[in-house]
Amino acid sequence: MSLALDLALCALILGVALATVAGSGLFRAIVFFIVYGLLVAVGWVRLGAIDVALAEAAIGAGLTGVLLLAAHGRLRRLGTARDASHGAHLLSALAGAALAAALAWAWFVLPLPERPGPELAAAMPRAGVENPVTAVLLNFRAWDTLLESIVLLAALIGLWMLTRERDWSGRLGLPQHSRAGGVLASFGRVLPPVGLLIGVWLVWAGADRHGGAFQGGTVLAAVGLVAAMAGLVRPPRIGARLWHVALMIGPAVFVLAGLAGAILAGEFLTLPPPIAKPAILTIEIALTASIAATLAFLVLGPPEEGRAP
Amino acid sequence: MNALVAVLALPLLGALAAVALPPRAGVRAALLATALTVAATIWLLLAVARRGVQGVILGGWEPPLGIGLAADGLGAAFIAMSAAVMGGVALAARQMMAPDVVGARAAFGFWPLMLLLWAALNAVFVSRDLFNLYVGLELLSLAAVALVAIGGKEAALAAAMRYMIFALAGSLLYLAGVVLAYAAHGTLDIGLLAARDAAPSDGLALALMTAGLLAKTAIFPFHVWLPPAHAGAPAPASALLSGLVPKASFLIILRLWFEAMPDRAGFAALMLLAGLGAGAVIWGSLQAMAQARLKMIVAYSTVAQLGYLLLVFPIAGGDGAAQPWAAGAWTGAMFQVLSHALAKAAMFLSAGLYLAAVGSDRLGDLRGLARTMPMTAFAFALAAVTLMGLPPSGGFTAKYLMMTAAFAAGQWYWALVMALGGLLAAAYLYRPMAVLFARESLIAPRPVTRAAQAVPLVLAGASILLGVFSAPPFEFMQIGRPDAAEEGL
Amino acid sequence: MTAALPVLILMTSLVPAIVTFFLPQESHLLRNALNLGSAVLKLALIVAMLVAVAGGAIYEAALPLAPGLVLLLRVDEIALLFVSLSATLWLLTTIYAIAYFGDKAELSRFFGFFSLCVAATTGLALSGSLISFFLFFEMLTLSTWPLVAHKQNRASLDAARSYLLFALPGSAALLWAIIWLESTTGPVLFTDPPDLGGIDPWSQRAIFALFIIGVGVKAALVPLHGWLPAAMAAPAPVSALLHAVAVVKAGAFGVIRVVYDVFGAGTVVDLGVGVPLAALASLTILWGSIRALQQDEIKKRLAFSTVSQVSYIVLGAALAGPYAMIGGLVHLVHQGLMKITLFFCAGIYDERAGIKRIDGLNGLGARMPWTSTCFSLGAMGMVGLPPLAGFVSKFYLGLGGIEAGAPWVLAVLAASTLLNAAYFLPLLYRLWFLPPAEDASGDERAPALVAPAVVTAAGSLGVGILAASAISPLGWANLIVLRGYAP
Amino acid sequence: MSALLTGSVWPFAVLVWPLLLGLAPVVPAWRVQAPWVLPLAPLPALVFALFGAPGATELPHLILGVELEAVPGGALLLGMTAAVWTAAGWHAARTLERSWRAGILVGFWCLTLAGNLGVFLAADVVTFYVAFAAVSLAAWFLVVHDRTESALAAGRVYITLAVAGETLLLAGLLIGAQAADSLQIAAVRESLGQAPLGGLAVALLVAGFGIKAGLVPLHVWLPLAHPVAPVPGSAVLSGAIVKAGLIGLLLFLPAGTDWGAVLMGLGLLGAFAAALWGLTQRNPKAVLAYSTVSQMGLMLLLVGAGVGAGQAAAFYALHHGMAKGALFLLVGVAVAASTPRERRATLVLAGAVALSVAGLPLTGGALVKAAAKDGLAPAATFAVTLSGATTTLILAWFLHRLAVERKPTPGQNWAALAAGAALLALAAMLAPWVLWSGATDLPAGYPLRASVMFDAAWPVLAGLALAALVIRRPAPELPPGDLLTVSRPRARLHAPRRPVVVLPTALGRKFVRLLIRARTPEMALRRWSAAGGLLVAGVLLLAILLVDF
Amino acid sequence: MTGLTVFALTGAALVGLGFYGLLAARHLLRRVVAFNLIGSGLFLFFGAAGARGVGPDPVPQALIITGIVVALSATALAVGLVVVHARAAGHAVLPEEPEEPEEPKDEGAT
Repeated sequence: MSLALDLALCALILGVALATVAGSGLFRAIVFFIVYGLLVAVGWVRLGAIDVALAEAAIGAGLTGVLLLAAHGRLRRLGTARDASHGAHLLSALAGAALAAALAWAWFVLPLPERPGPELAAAMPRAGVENPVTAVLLNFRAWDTLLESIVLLAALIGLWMLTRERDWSGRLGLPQHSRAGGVLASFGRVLPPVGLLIGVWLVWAGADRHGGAFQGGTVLAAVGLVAAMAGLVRPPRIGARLWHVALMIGPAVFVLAGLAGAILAGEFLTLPPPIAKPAILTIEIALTASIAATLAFLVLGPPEEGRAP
Repeated sequence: MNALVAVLALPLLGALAAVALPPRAGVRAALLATALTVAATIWLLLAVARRGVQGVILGGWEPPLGIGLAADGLGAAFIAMSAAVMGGVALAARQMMAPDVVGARAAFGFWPLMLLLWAALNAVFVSRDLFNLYVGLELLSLAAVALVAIGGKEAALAAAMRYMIFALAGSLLYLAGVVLAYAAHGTLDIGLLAARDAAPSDGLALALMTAGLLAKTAIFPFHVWLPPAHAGAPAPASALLSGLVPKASFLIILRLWFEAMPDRAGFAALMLLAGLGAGAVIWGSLQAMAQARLKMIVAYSTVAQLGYLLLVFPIAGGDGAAQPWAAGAWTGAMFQVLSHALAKAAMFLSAGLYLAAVGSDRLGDLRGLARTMPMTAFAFALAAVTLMGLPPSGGFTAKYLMMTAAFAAGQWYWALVMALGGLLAAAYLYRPMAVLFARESLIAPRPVTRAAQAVPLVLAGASILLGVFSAPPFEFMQIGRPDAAEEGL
Repeated sequence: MTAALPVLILMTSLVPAIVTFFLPQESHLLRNALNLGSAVLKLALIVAMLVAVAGGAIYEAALPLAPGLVLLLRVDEIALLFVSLSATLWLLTTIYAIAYFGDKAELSRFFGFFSLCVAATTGLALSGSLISFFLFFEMLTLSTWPLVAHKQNRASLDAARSYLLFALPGSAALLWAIIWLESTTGPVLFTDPPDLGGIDPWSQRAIFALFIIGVGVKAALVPLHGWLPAAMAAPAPVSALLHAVAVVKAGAFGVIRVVYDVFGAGTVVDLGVGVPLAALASLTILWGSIRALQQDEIKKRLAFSTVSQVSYIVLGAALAGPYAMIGGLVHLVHQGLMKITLFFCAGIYDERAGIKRIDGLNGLGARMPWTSTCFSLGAMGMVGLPPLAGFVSKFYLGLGGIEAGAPWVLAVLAASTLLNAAYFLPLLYRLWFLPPAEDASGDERAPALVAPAVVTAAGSLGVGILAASAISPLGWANLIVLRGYAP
Repeated sequence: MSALLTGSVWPFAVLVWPLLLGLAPVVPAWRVQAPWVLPLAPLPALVFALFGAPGATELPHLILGVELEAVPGGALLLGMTAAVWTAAGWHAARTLERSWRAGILVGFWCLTLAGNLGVFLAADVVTFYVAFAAVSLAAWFLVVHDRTESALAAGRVYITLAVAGETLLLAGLLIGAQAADSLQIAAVRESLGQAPLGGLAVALLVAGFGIKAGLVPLHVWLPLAHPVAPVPGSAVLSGAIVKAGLIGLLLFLPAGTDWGAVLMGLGLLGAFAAALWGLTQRNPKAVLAYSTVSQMGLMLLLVGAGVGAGQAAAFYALHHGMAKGALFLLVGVAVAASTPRERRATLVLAGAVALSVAGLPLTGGALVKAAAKDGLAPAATFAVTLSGATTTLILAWFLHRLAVERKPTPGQNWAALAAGAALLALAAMLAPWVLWSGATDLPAGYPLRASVMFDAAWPVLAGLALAALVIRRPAPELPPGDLLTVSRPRARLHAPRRPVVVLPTALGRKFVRLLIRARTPEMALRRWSAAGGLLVAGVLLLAILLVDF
Repeated sequence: MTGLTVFALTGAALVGLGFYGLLAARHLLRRVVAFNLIGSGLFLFFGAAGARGVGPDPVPQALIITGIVVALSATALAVGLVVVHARAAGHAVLPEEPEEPEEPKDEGAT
């Protein structure tokens, strides 16, 4: 039964993916991609990876989809949305098929390795959190996560570097034309408090059950975006210092905590077991704030106030 | 507290400060972070030289659960290379990337991106964890792409876009290999991987990772993104991109083939890699000859110079690792990395100064500039000496060591490629030199301060000194080397 | 002291080179004082060393680079021969150059590279290992380029390009040879000829050929000589330096090192590569002379003459016998003295009378007697008229040729003498016998230009007349051969 | 460190003295009056030749180690040379135009002189060669001194042959020195007989010395150069300098060489042919030049005849040098003669010397000829005897031309010039008498024997008869230089000019085109679909190579 | 065939599909989409591999979450680049891959 379900799900996933890749029309491809993301999230649930499912749904499908849609919108505004014809199909297909076949072959020859299971079991009590995924993310492999948060920041700075010189002092994203009192506006008035709650809960819960800074941050970012679209808040300018602090506070706290660990406990990024939990929480909160701001700004895009000449 | 941590954390904190602080203070913070990181690098070098490999078990969690970092002689040397280039670039960028020169946007973005790039480089240079390397590489790639896009012109944007595609594809291939490696071995640590029994999928994993990294290293024929990207970026950024960035992915290839999976390295595959390297040397040089812009010439020269690095594989890799000549070949390649970084940074900064002086880097517009900017011309010439592999430069030491080893290994044809490469380098670098030395100048150059001219000169001089005093770095890079043969040839 | 002195000698050129680069163009006095002072100091140090080495002292200084790469300065007799030549001529050329350039532009650059060039030559002379030799060989290549290009006009830049076009592939060949050799034998020290047993004879021949190509470019062996005449676009002091002190000499010196210290004369004979090299040298001698005949410009003619003359040294080395060796070694010095005289004079004719072409020389002997006398002495020495310097070399080369069982060398020498006479005597004829042109002008009221020429001319006479004395170049060459160069 | 000089200092002083005097013109104040040193320059040599003690001198530090020693034949020639140069120097000092050119001439005169003396004193090969080169090449300046068109042309021929001669000599000497492993002339001569390349060396030496000595057919420079040189220059050229070639052959020709026969044959040819060809000349100096070629032919014949004849050749040369020097000087004296009496006196003096050269009994010439004939083969003896006729003929023709050609240049002190020439002439007449016993083994009264006198007398009478005929019906006039006029080499030194090719530009352009074409695949590679495909292909290729299936 | 194999093979197929898209598409936004497909395919494969054996391994999950965030960062920058490049160039394809074949435009050559 479950195999059949899995087969069906995977068939669906593949079908939608095929539609995304090979289907005509850029907009349709993007929509298919969002659907695809949600299906994959379901797949993650089937694989028992709830944290990943949350991340995939929020980030892989949600935020990525929004990014793509927004880009499509801007391209259309520029008059360059026309989808280019496909290139060398046969060779590309051959290349893709060969890669897929290679990976498939690898699956069947993969040995079942010795895993860090025992080490994990031994370490969990000192990790400060109950959720092993969070423990890995924020403690055992905190360095990855720290770098990852920096990657986000780097992407944002990179995105800002794409601003036209004359737009530099403008507000982030496209100029807003939402009508006060419209559906979006009222939706936008309701959603933020709810979203805020969900987001905070995700961060809090991430320590013991599923969720975490990234998932929570994504929700908070979504809240901010909706509020901005509803005209409730105006996107900030690039030069707004406070927001800059918000962008860097998470990684900064993370690094400083790591350094404190190095001084106190001897190794960089060490969280001594007694204070591990509060430390992780502090880091998570700061990180969530930064992630939320960063993600929101990523979606908003660089300022585009001025009209193209 | 550990010097290794300092070289990782300081640039990160500097970048964050540069983001958070107002523009002027941000630049000051960035410069302070640069200075501190340089100091930390020296600290690290001393520590490695005195006490051997410097390791950090992050968070106290041993691999396979946690991530281990280790600065062996090689990693520390690469970190030192970054510090030298970054230091020089930071000094040059104070003027070149000032708001009144490049605008507020680029002036804001450059500093955090530079420091992030630095942090990413250092992270990659010391990481012993394949996935952590992936994250580091991504940080590196995004910062690098952003630095290309800072240029803002259409060509620069197209170049950045192209770079992005190659970088993403490379990352995915690398990631695929990492996935296979973990799936087969349950660990990501390089040292542990080497200790585990081989799995059938290892070959594919290594192939995926290597191919991805080759694309990121801009090895022929995957080099096409590099010249327009490096030529399109502002000069200080080009210096970083050309001098340092490809070295990170190359180092990972090296770690994979020499440390993580040395048993996988069959001779045919090693020869294939070297073949690509030879192709890069020749093709890159020929393309460099056909360019009309200084920065394009210098950028194609990077393509050619990176090719030398791959020649080390069949000489010192696989079964060759145990041979007496391996240390020489391997260290020779590392010398090539280091001296190329210094020389290439000097060249791009020189090009930047010329660009600032006459507003163009077309060869025809550079006529006679050796007269008005002799220090810069001299720096360019010194850097050219290194790239040509002429003594007593670091480039020469590199070539000498590698060629000797190639002969000893009976692979004289790679030595031929190296010799030919030196001549081709002379051929493509001659044109800019001759133009600079011409008597007449067409465009009256804007004045450039001596202090600005001194930076590339110091970098180029360092690339020469690397050859003159090559014994200490040679010894240094043997620290922690697997199969380190005590004596070279 | 034994380690410091060679380094010190090297530094006497290297330090002024670097300092000069940073001197402003206007500080003539400081620059001249620096250059002259260091040249004098260097000469003094070398004289001190000469005395000590004649007494059997050995100076050695090593700087280990990477494994296999040892920068070794070791002073042996042959090194001293070359280094004293270059130091002496450097001093004279510096005096000449200061007078020649006056207050023209870009002098700091010029003198910087000039000193660098001499530093390279010094290092090359003092090199005790193959790799050090290569190191300085390349340093020489590079520091010469800006000198050739100094005028920065089309012709100079073309000449400089042509120079690199020849020199760099030559360097590649040399490096190739060195590495091929050393990958089997390990680092080659000149004191200790490598054991070539591990290399098969054909590879040895190939290595030898690569060596000869490598150093042959600098020595302007036909067909690798094309750059030298083109390099005449450079200012006269540079030509003097190129032809007499540094570049071609470095090539010829390299041939000597390769034949005697890398392979050993015996091996060269056994491999059967000596005779082909001698034949190549002979071809060069003749071809250079024939081409010289066809030139109408004084400096071009002198340049081709150098092509021809330097191969005497190569010939001496190639014949691999004691007499030939003496001839080759002594010609290293003699050719330098004579050729630098000629170039000094050619420069004076150009600078003081605006004369570049041969037909402008008519009757100049009366107006510029000192210059013309020096020129004549140099030219006659080149022809090999006794007792001038060229004769002594030729005499020993001839003896060496017969001794080595190659009497055809005599024919080459004879033909070369005739050709030399054919291209030099018409110049003297014009200088002294033909009436001056109507609008002739020019004088030699420039003692700093003329004095170096007089000194070198006297030198080329003196080394011939006093050849048999122990302190002469010939005496020194004899000493070299006696102390172990004889196969 | 060995001594700077061992043995007598005299031979060295003999050589250095003229060199020092030759530097006089360097001092501007002395330049104009510098010719006055000329008669002084050979004096030490003269003294040394007359009174010098035999013995070797060594200067080990000079050149390649200088050894000086006057060999017996050399001593005769040394004295003769010194005498000729003294007389010519005297003449030159009185006649040379005072100009900067005179300064140059003085310098090279002295250099030539030193070389000329050196060839007779040298005991080692190198010193000999140095001296020979000096005398050969410095004499160039004597030839071209007047800077006239014909002087320059003659100078060109002269220097060409001189340099060629030097070259040949060097090659020959090198072979000898190498074979002997010594620089001693005696040793070299010894070894030339046995050395593997000895035959070649001798050939080279014969050619090299032959050029100087006027050996037919290498004599062509001689009749060109002598007429154009200033009178004292011609005197030393003909009287002394050509003897350098002679001494060379005497010193180096090994015993029993086959080249002796060749020398005899060519000498004989020269002796007669040159004398007859001289009749086609009008310039008295040209006539004398041909006479020199003829006389040198006789001497070469003696050299070629070998044993014992060497000394005879030197003896002969002693007389001929001084006599011929005197004759040339008398040409100058004749020009200076301003009254008929002076002219007559000049002609008488010239006639006397000419008869001596022709070998009229009781003259010095008769003595040396008699000595020469001793020991010669009968045919050769007859040839020598017969040559007296041709010599008489050509010298009579010379006297005729001297009498006919009148280009008096007043202002010269005829008496002073004539005295110099006369002294030299007197020396030529008397020296053979004085030296007879030392130079030959023949008894003291031998020249006075009737048969000897007859043999000497009849050719002179026959020659005079012939001369009477010739003067009445002169031979057609031909330019000097005989063989050269037949085939004058076209010396085109300047081939078509070609620029030095810096870079084969056509090739370069082709290469650039190729480079530009290479950009097309680069652009194709830049397409992601191509590069990405290659990347996947790379993965697969690497995987195939790396995976163990 | 277990469920894990299904997911792993699906992941492999997604990688293949994604690469096909990445190579075949000229429109830059499509390439970005294809890139995301490859990424999630790889993660699926990884997740399946990590779920083998006794109990799910949390390490791959953590890595995948990191990977997803990194992919998002890259996507954000790439999308931004696509837009500004299109704004500057007037089309959303790279200059060397025009829809109509034309002479390649190059910025280096004379």
